[in-house]
Amino acid sequence: MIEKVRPLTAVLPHIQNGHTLGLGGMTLYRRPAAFVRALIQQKHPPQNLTLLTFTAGFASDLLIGAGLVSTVRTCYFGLESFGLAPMFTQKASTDEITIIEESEASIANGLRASMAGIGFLPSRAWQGTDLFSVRPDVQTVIDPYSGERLTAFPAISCDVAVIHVLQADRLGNCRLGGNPTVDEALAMVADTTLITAEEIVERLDAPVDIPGQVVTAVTHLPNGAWPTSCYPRYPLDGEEILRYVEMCGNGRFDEYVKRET
Amino acid sequence: MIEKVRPLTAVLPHIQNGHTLGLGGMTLYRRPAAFVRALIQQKHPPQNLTLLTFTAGFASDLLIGAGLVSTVRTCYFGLESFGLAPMFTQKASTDEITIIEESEASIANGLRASMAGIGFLPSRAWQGTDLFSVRPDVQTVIDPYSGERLTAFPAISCDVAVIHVLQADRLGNCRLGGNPTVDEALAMVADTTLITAEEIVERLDAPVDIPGQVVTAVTHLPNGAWPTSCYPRYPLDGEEILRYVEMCGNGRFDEYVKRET
Amino acid sequence: MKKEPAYTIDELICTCISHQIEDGEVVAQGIATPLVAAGYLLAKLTHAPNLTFISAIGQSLCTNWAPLGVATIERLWIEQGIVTYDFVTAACDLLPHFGPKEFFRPGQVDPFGNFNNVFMGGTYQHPRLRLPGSGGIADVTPYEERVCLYVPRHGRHTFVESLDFRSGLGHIPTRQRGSGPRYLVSDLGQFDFGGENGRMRLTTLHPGVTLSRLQAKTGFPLLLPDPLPYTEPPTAQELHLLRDTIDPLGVRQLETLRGAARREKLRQILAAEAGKTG
Amino acid sequence: MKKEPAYTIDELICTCISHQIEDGEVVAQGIATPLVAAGYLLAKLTHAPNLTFISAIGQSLCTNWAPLGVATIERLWIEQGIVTYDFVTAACDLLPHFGPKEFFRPGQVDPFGNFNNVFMGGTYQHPRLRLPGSGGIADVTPYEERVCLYVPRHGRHTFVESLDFRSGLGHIPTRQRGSGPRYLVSDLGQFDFGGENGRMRLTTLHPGVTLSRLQAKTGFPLLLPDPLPYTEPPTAQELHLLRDTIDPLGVRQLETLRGAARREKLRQILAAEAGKTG
Repeated sequence: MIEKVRPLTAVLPHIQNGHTLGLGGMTLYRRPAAFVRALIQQKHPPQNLTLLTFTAGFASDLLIGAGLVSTVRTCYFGLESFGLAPMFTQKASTDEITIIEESEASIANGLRASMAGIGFLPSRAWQGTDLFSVRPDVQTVIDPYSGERLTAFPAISCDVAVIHVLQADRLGNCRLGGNPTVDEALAMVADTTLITAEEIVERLDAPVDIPGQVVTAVTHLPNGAWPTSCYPRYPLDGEEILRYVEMCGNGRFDEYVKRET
Repeated sequence: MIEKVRPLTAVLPHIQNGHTLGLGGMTLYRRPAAFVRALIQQKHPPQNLTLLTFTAGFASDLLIGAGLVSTVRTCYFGLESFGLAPMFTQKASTDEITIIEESEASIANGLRASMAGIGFLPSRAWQGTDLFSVRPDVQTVIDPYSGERLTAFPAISCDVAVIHVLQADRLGNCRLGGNPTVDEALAMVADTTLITAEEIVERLDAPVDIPGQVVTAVTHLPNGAWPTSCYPRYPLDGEEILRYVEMCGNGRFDEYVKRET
Repeated sequence: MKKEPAYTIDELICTCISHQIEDGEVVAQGIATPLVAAGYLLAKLTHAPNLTFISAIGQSLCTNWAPLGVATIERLWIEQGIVTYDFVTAACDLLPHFGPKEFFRPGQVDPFGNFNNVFMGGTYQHPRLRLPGSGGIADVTPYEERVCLYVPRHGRHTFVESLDFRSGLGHIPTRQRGSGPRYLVSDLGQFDFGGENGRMRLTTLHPGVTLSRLQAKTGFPLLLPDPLPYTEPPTAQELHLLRDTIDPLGVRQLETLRGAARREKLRQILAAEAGKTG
Repeated sequence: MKKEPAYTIDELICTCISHQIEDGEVVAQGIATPLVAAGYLLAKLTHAPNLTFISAIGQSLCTNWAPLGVATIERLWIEQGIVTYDFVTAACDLLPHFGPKEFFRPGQVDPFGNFNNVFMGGTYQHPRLRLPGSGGIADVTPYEERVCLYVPRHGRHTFVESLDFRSGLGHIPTRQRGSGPRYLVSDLGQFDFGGENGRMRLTTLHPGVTLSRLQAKTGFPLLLPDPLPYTEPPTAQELHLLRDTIDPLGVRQLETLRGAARREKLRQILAAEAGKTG
């Protein structure tokens, strides 16, 4: 048996300066928040990360606020009914971060192309919009049957993905618990896939959502998604997210992050 | 509630001369065998069908033997350890049927393109093989990022799909029971999707495999896959398949089909 | 003495959304759009019992439903889904396949229903206000036939002659497929895009709204009907369903409130939810 | 008095397949290939405990296993899978992603490991013998690195100088990615493709096979090693595992038997399975 359980201190160093870091979950659900806090609170946290995440929310905003991120790839960055993501919104108008504008289709097709090992996948998305003006790298391709011009979404790669899950076993098999987001694909395309899990069991039965074959290491982090949710174990902690929004609004991000140690 | 339960006699007429008929399941597993027998035994069965099926086996061989099929689209036509499919193998060397040579990737990508409503999907499959010589319709496309030549598998359409399932409810939601094959995609792309079910219940709980939204009608046909399997309800009936192979080998296909009435 | 209003603006918007839904349709809803969710559910409980929802949260097809929440909304969508897809499948295969009707909330919208959820003011590199992003809007608006819009706070910052960025495709001559928006509802009125080249037209003014107020809050000249009809207010049954059955916590109001008032409402909802589940 | 053979040819082929497997690999297997399944399981139970199987039947990733069957084989793969994919996902995403090691059984194979499972003799429109088709062979051989072949009945109809159709891509100069076959085992010997331009070479002759018999049954001149080694026979432990643990019913023999003998073996297996489950 290939034992994959590792302590948090052993997996944090996987994330190096300049890496593309993929975060699992979406907006306020099943985000690897505890891992992100630990990453920030290291003595020498990694710098110039490219943050890759389907939709960005609480955990992503922490990374931005703490200055680890130089580039953002996401299709939505916000806190749902709790409003704009405060640190992202502040820094997005500065030169501190570069945004690689994405959409659901560009990330979904990019991950799928990457899984299949091909350079692109075609789609009707983006045709006619201004997205091409801010993504001059994105090419088009002609459907050889109809002559229709389609968007050729490029494959997306990822150095390290961090995904919080409900349950994992010692082989790295994971159960997401509902709300799968794009985590199955993200786990597959990342060079290194790190799992933080509410619970680690000896061996999960079928069906799992992420097979251990694509997992590098599993770390036990109960409440590891808090204050985002980990269905069905706990819902999002809205009071805590409000507190975050209000502290950031008062310029107290550093204090908020410190308090969490 | 949109009630979708229909008797067999009401759904058989959906299949008309010249239609592309998709069959669910694979080789000897969860094939709509009872539906196929009923289709053949009609007074005026449909003619010149194009048979579309991921892998073809027992039920497909019945359709070929009975002369309903003029064109075959599949990536494998055989009876696994029971040997070649006798009627297909006989007629494949004649002018009676035309074969549209497929592979796993051409059908999978074709169905997926059709689901997405686009004309093609790119793949590394087929490059360098002779498949293009027998499928001159299949084009290639250049990856605009790497310059690599990829196969552009065309979208596959289907007039009527017939899929046998373990359980269905009155709204058309279906549970396949395991061994999903390509049936979820087939159900989605077909203009008309007919389900035959071992069991019909008032309402299935989540998760289902095929949502009722893509289902036209559901017909109660217990043992409807026999002699192919319907996991976990019954395994394939190998003795019956051997009997079929031996009768066909002795030129007694018509007698075999008649006996089944 | 001030007269108690028979309904609030969020309720009127929900009712207008509900009236745009036809029975048997597949409808999609995005992130943090409780006015839309409440409107869809109102349709389901009145004239559209065979409605199917595709929810962004949980990526499921749902025919069942449950009352709205904030902290509980994920649970609701996950548990009501009859089949759940991962979001790669949803974005690549299912949304293009079903081409659902969907209500989007634009950050900016132009007279032809093009819209923007990426940034407002300044430049893309240095925006005055960065918005959350296009989500799936830039994906589906190029091909969907049944796009609708809603604006909870009608104003000149939203209704603009010219967009800062077009992430949602409206009525433009070069469109290859699908259609620009069919319909828009704001807190001031209802609109279609039946003008020349798909230009926005007022179809009804909400009760109590004056034309001059509407035009003052719109950054371009509006095409007007003559005579000027008013929006039908919600019926007693619709109000009852919204208030007591679909959304007793008032989650829908989060889209019409701002700043401290919105946070206060959030706290109330969260407390009520905690009381229920704890 | 005839000497009882210590092992049968199916057992030798299974053992050779097993020896090609490395621990930790992902291996795939096609439809009706029990020799391959038995070989993989033998590897798993000896030197490769961390093997992962991708099964065509059930489309699952399996790390567990169960003894082989015919009527029961679907149940086995479905129930051993830790995660099951639909075949669209498997063919489009997973097989390209994992690029598993896989053993294919060619209808024809040429000296450079190109092979054919579509038709033999005549023309494509009017073949002498139509074969089942290419399955996934034409898909994965253009990019996979670890393709292997096996031929249960070595003969000139299979080992041909020139194919009637190339559905499996071998060692050809125009190949863009991946590799032609690395290895081939038949009932007569083991082969690699280490000759010039990837030409097939005999590496070991099976015990009891003469070189002249091998060459007579091969439709092209073979590159030969000097001196000529013989294949290691199965060990007692390997034979025990194959016969008593992996495949007590002898399903693997279905690939080496023909016609009436194969049907008779099938009946025996089906009867034994019915006895167990009934």
